[in-house]
Amino acid sequence: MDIYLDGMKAIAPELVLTALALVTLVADLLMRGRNSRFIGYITLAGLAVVGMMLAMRVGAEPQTVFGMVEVDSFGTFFKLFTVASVAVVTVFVLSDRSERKDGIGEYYFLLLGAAIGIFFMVSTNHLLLLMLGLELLSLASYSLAGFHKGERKSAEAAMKYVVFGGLSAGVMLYGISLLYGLTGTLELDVMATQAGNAMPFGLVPQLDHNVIPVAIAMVMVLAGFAYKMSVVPFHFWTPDVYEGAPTPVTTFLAVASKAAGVAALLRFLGALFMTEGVQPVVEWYGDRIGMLLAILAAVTMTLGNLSALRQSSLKRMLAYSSIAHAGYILIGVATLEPDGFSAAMYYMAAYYFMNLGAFGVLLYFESAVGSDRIEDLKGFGWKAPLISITMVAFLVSLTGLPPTVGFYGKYLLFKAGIDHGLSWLVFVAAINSVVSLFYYFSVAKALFLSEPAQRPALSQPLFAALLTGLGLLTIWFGLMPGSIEEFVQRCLLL
Amino acid sequence: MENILSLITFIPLVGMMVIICLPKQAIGLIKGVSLVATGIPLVLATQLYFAYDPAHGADGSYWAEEQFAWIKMINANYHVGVDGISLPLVWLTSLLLFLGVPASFGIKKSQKAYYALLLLLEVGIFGVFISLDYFLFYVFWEIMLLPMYFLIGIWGGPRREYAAIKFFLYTLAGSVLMLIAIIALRLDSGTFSIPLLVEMASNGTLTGASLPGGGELLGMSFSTWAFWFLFVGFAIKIPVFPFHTWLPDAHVQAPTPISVILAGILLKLGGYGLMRACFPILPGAFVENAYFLGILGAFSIVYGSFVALGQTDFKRMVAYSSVSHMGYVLLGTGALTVWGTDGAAMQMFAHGTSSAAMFMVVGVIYDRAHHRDLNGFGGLSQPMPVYWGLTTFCFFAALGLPTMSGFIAEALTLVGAFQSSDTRFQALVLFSVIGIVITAAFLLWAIQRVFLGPLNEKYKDYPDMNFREIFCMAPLLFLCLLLGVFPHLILDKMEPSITHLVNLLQSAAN
Amino acid sequence: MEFLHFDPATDFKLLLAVPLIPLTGYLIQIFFGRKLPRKGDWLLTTGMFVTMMITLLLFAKALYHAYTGHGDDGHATPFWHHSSEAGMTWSWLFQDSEAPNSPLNLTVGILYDGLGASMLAVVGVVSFFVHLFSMGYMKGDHRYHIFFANISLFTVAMLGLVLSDNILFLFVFWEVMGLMSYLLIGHFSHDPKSHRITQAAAACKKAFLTTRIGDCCLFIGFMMFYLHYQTFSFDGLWQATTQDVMVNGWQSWQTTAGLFLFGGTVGKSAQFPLHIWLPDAMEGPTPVSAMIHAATMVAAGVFLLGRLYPVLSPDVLTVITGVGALTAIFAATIGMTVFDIKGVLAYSTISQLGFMVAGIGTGGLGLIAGLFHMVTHAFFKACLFLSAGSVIHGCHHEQDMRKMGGLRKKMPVTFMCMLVCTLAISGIPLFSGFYSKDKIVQSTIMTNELGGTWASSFAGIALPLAASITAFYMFRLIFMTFFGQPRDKHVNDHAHESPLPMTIALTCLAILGMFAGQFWLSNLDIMGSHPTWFETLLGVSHDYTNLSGLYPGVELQNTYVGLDAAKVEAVSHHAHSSAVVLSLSVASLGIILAMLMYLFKRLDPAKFTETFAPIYRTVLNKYYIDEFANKTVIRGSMVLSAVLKWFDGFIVDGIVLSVGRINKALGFFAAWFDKTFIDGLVNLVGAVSNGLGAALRLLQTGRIQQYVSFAVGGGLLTAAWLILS
Amino acid sequence: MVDLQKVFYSGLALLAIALHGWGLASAGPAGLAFGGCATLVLGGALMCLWERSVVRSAFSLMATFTGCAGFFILLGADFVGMAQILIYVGGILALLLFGVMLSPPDMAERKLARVGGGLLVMGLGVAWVSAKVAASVKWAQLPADELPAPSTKAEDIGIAFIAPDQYVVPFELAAVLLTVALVAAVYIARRRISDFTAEPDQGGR
Amino acid sequence: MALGAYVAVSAALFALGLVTIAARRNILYVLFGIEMILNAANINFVAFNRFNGDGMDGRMFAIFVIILAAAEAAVALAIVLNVYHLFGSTKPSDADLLRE
Repeated sequence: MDIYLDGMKAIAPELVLTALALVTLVADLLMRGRNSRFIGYITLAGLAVVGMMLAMRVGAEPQTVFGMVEVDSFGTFFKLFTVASVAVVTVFVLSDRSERKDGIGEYYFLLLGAAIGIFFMVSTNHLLLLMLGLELLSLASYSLAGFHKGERKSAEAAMKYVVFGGLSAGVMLYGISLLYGLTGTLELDVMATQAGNAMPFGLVPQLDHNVIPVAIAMVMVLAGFAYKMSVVPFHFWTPDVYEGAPTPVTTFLAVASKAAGVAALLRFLGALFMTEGVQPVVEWYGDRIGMLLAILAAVTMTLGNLSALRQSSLKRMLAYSSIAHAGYILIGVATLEPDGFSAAMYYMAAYYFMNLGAFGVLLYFESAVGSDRIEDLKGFGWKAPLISITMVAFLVSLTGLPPTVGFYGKYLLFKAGIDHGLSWLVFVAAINSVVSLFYYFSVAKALFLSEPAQRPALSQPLFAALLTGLGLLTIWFGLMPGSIEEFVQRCLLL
Repeated sequence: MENILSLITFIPLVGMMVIICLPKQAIGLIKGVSLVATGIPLVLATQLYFAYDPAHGADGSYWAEEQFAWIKMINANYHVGVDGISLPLVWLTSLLLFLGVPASFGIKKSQKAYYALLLLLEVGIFGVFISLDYFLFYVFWEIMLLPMYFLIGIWGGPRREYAAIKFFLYTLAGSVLMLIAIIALRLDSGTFSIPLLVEMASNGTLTGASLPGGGELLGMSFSTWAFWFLFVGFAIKIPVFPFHTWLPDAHVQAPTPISVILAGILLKLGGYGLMRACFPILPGAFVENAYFLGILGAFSIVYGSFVALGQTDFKRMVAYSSVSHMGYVLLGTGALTVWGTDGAAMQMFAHGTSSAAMFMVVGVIYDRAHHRDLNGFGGLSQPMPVYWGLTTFCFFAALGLPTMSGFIAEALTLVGAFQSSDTRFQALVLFSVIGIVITAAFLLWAIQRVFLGPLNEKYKDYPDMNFREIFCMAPLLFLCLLLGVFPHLILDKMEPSITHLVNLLQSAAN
Repeated sequence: MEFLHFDPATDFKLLLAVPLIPLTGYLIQIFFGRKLPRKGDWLLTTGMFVTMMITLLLFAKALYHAYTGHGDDGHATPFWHHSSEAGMTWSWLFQDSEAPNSPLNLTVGILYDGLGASMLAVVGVVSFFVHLFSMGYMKGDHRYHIFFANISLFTVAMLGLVLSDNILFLFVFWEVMGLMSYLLIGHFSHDPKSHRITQAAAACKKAFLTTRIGDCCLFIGFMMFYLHYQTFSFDGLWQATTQDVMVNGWQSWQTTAGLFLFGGTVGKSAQFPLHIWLPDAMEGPTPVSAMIHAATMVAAGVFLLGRLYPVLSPDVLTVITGVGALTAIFAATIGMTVFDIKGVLAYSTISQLGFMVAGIGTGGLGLIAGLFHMVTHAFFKACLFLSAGSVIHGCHHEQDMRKMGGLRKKMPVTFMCMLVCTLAISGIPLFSGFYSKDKIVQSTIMTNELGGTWASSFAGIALPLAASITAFYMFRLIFMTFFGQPRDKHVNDHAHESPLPMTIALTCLAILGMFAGQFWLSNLDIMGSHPTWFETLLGVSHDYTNLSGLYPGVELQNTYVGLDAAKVEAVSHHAHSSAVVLSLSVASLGIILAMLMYLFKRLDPAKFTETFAPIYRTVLNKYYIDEFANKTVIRGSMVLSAVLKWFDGFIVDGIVLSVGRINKALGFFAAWFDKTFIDGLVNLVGAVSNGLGAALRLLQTGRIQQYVSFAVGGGLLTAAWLILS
Repeated sequence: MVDLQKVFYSGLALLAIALHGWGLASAGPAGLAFGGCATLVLGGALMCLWERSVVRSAFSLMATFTGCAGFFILLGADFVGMAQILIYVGGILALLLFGVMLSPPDMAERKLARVGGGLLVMGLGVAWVSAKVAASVKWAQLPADELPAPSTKAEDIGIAFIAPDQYVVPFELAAVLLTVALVAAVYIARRRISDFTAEPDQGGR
Repeated sequence: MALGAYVAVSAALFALGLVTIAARRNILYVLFGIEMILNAANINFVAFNRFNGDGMDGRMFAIFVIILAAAEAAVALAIVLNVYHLFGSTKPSDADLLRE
């Protein structure tokens, strides 16, 4: 039985999270929706516990439990940020005045369920567990997107999400089955290194003889990740779903869910192409995949930025911007080198801060102004200066200007790109950041460059403090990025 | 004063914090804090200026250096210092920002935010001038944009939103290219330190060899594309034809004090950047393209002056005159002679004073008439004799009249360019001379249209300049004259550093 | 006479004081002038008097040296002093540069020689009298103190120019003078009561711009010399050039550079075709005209030629002669047709400047004569202008000669002074102008005999003709103004003699105009066959091949090269007699003609104008040069600027506007082309990205099944790329 | 006008014959079973695609599922086959039918051009890729003589579910997943008056 | 029967699933199509598992996929019902509030 106990100790955060999810559900049932905020506080407390458990695990020796769960710092990195973002989303839910009171237990339960999915998804080399985690995340996300079930937009968003997600999952599953058929295993590290015997097992012999089937399978699997990250051409759902979903859910989708996709992709590619002792042919194939990702990155960021240019809804604009950011992140991924990966992870961390912040401000505007149209924000900066200035900080960071964390992230990505022969992609990304300035600053323009608005600001101290905190962190980590980067470096030991 | 440069740079930041904490209504206090927060750097910078021993620059070393590790992971340091090239500009910055505060007293809209942003802007500008670490340089370079965007965008003229975003987009477009080049340089050399990079460049070890594929991009060799990326980044700021079109809009729409700072300092950042962080780091590519830069410079001189001649908007005219004047910077440095480069550096300072004063001139009349149509004035010398006198002084300073600093700068530049070992520069000088004449033409024509001739009855009762306006303008004009008569006050400080720079570049040419 | 020895230690300090006194005066005046009693005119005039006395003292020293000074070997040592003798030089650009003497640096000092001494004295004297005259003439002007300040600063610039020992510093003062002329010509442009308010405003701009074209040429010229010889100082340039020429002969770049240098003179000294500013400059107050446009500033161009003579190649000298002669004759013809009293004087100034320039162009004797004419002309032309000012003042600012007449009785002093100076300018013996102008004519004859060029041949005809015309129109002026019956009763009734300061100034200048040429009373050398004081001062008596008094230690390579000194002297004697005869006859011819036409009315000028109507009209319109310049240069610049403005706004700034247009034409995106995106990179980004954005919008249809199809299609493409690559 | 319905079903019959023939030809009588299952799978799918009525489509899908189960059993995975029948045919299909009942019949919804075009494109694509792939592909497979006999014991699967180094985590995770799905489905499908009256539809958030 | 035959059928089923999703105008057909794709994957898993002699990975995967399909069908159907209630239609093209 020790083996179970050790394993459970290793996956204690996941277990606590599961328990927490159930607690919220039961608590809601018991309270019959009377004191919905209380459940939020329970959630926050539980998340704090999970976060602390995770934090203590940073830097610990990596281990594999239950045959397929990799408990390592890489996973811990993403889990920590997932916990943090779920906590922030919880605060959003608590502050969202439009949030209905009943069903709040389900709300938190689904959020936490999605987090559980992410937890397993980011910490496994086994395609089955990866798939299950991804599906758990997806299912929870579908229902969260449609959580405002009385609203047409919300319902439509959920429908689109489920259709697109179901298809992507199916395709990915089919790709996995092909990979399984080609290599004879579901474990990525085995797949990458197993070779030598006369039988066509593992990736190496297949790459020697059967490049085309491998390519088909590879593209199908990558499509699954691309859909989660909303990379072109699997991004179509993103703007519609982001717009239709409740804003806290959008935040979750844009931040945690996308990060999970990135994490899974990094692990997938890392295990396949970057583990010790891979054969040259695998490395060669990794370069091809890298090139593919680079092209997708270029297309993604360009498309995201250009589409964002013409949005009148702040929420939809942020949706497109998150597509563009997926493109930026892919620069680091496409290098298929540790420093590229660490750059991508750093950017992911930066992305947490600035997007959580930006969506939070969006939520604030929605409740204060009653609309997410940019032109309705005109002059609002003079009414709510603190929040608006914070928003400018997020926008600056999203554009990638110093002294913010977004700049440093972009710097690392560019550096990795240039260092590994992707200068052209970096050039494209640079031009794209210029384009992005235009639409990001259309928000700043609306906020400050117009005459003061008539609407009074809302006062939400907790929320404002949270956002300001995020804003300060955005700037602080831009000035002193060393700590996060060190953290990233420590966590990258796959 | 161990940390004098840091003090100069960050005292305005402290001022900004204080202002943010003050209540919105305490306008007097806010103005006072702004004056103090800009005044202290001015005093410190003056002290630094006189304490500076120019011989220091002869071997390319820096004065008042401070250095400590900042981001260890990427080996970016907080490394600051000044030499003969940057010190005068630091001082000019502190002066113009200090004068910018009283010049802003006329602004009545959201004053708290205004002064806070003004101080933040000062931090950014100082930072760029003193940074010796490329990463730090870039960070400050970008920090500057943000307050500028809001200062133009909030307090500007009718088309301010357009002008602000245009300014921002142009500069950002340049600076992202710069960023790529900086990263490539860092990857190739392993350091962000500008002095180290310069040293490596002069040893010929900065060739992009350690980059994948030898650092080629779009079919260009590493040093070529890195040079052009950096150059475009700086040239947009200067601004050089054809990257100049943001400038008239930004100038025209910005409020007077911001135009003053924009013309007086921000344009200098481009020229300074080229001298500090582009040419010496990629001397080979610079030498290859020096003649082309000279052409750009000369063309800007003539082109800017002709376009200015055609303007009817007073401020637009002054803005285009900046295009013309800043062309000398490129022409002078491109010539690769000590005099030419001296002239270019001096021109940055001289133009910093004269163009700032010119924008103040425009501001004075705009405050009264609320329009800037050159053809709408006339005979203003009668109600406003002091204004007329100062304007004439200022315009003659701008058109490079001897005994004014502009003359020294232009003469040095042209003689320097004429001496260039590349004899094609002689033709450029001859061409640029057209610009001198046309500059005189549009300035005098402006004087004629605004001040001379029959008095337009509408303007009969305009008050002459008040003390505040004179206070803001007089120091600049005095500087023009002082440096025109005693140019050694500034040339002595600059010359060793510049000789060192030119020697570096020339050794690359051979 | 010990005090007349030149003592470098003290005298250079005195020389330094010469510009500094008026400069101090200027500074006091500009800041406090309005509050001083009498608006500070006395202060500046006194200062100017002191300055004049110093210049005269120093001039006396120079003259004393010239007449008595001999070296140990008995030969005359040239009067040539540089302030470095007294250790007085200043580093200008750099002071603690590592190598203060490196070509990078510019060391400034005072050069004081015969030419400088005479010019300094001229400036000092004329300037003082102009100050004095202005006290009366400008009384009541509402910018009286500013006027005095400006004219004082102008004097500073001119004095500084004369004292400069290097071309760059000369250029500095040269430009400052341009500025001051701008301010002084435009003096009335802000006088609300003046009817010349508009013209003055245009005239000052025109003057500055036109001369600035010349200035730029000058700048290029000395830059070319600097490029080759690494020096700006005059003696450095002389030495370097002559030595270079001795070894390599004249090179084409020297000719080019010389022509550029001459461009400076053309602008400043109003030579064809840049003379157009000078007649317009008469919009300034009359003392200014006297000072700037007669005596000093326009002389600066001639002075420059004197300073730079050794570096001018023979080809340049030919051009100089040609241009000078052309200007002389051409301006003279216009002078015949002008009715504005100041206008006549303005064209006569241009014409006389042409004489000087042409004289210098012929070299040797001509150089001396040209410079000498510059000195004499300064006095009598200043007097003429001031007299004209007195007339205008007396007639209440009436300038049209047709409305004057018979003023002889009303303004006797003015009349006498003006008559003396008219005789001088017409070249009548006993009056200064004769001695200098005669020598210019002599020089042209001499040069032609010694093997002249096309230019000297042209000058040989043009100059006497111009002299004749000069006499004609100057007497026309006298007769129309002072003789005959008053044509306009109103003007005549109110005419009166000018106040005392003005008449004193007039009288003194007239006396100088009489005697400045030759002290003929002392030796009865009425025909000027002996060396004049000026020649003695420059150390040139009869041997014109040796100009070492002017350029010590320099072997001129452009004057009488390879000619025997004795032969030159012989030819000069011969030429002298011809010149005297010629001058006298042409002058009398002109005067007689004027008498016949305007005094005795035997000939009707109207008949001439009718007979030669087309020519007359052309001349009356100043040969349409202004119109030509207006149509070509100015209009051209304006058109170019308009084109470039358009170019800037629509092409450079809107490269993508066109992209936008094309796209619009394609109908690809119509609605989004909104006003915000009008130009520039914003356009580029805006248009292109909007176009793409619009295209992308087509994909985002909101229909999930289409999304799925697109995604599948995209996936297939991706797979295809991966397979095929 | 040809009766399309008849053409389709004739084609289907032809496909059935072809599949059976293929099975018979390549594996003898055992191949017939394969042929039958393949017919069910593909025929059901084609019918599902073809039929105008959602109900008929849903029922034809049952054939596909059953055919799959047959495949599983043929491949020696009895347990999976049974699970397929139980969960898919019994559960999922019932669920789908439940949905079908709720939606109105829309006979005009099928566009022949789209269906035919889609089939054509996909068919050609699959044929092309299969041709390319089939020629060269080597799946990870052991030679027939080395293949172990398939384990048909359900016990093995039960052990695999809870063995510490096998599938215990996915098993538990699947439980969580089902809970989440259940909660989500119940929440969204549950109707309360308040859900539709409390807030008028004002756009998404 | 050889492995290739199973894979061929699975590929065909996969393709039919895609066509079903794209070609039919009813949301339920999308769900049908997804189920077909999942079944195609399952056929692959079991078939490969049978022929590579490598334990029971494939079969286990197939079981989990069946569970997954059930869960997904439940959630999807709930969402479809919701859409039907709000839009009165099961055609995805009728729900296009969110676009561009």
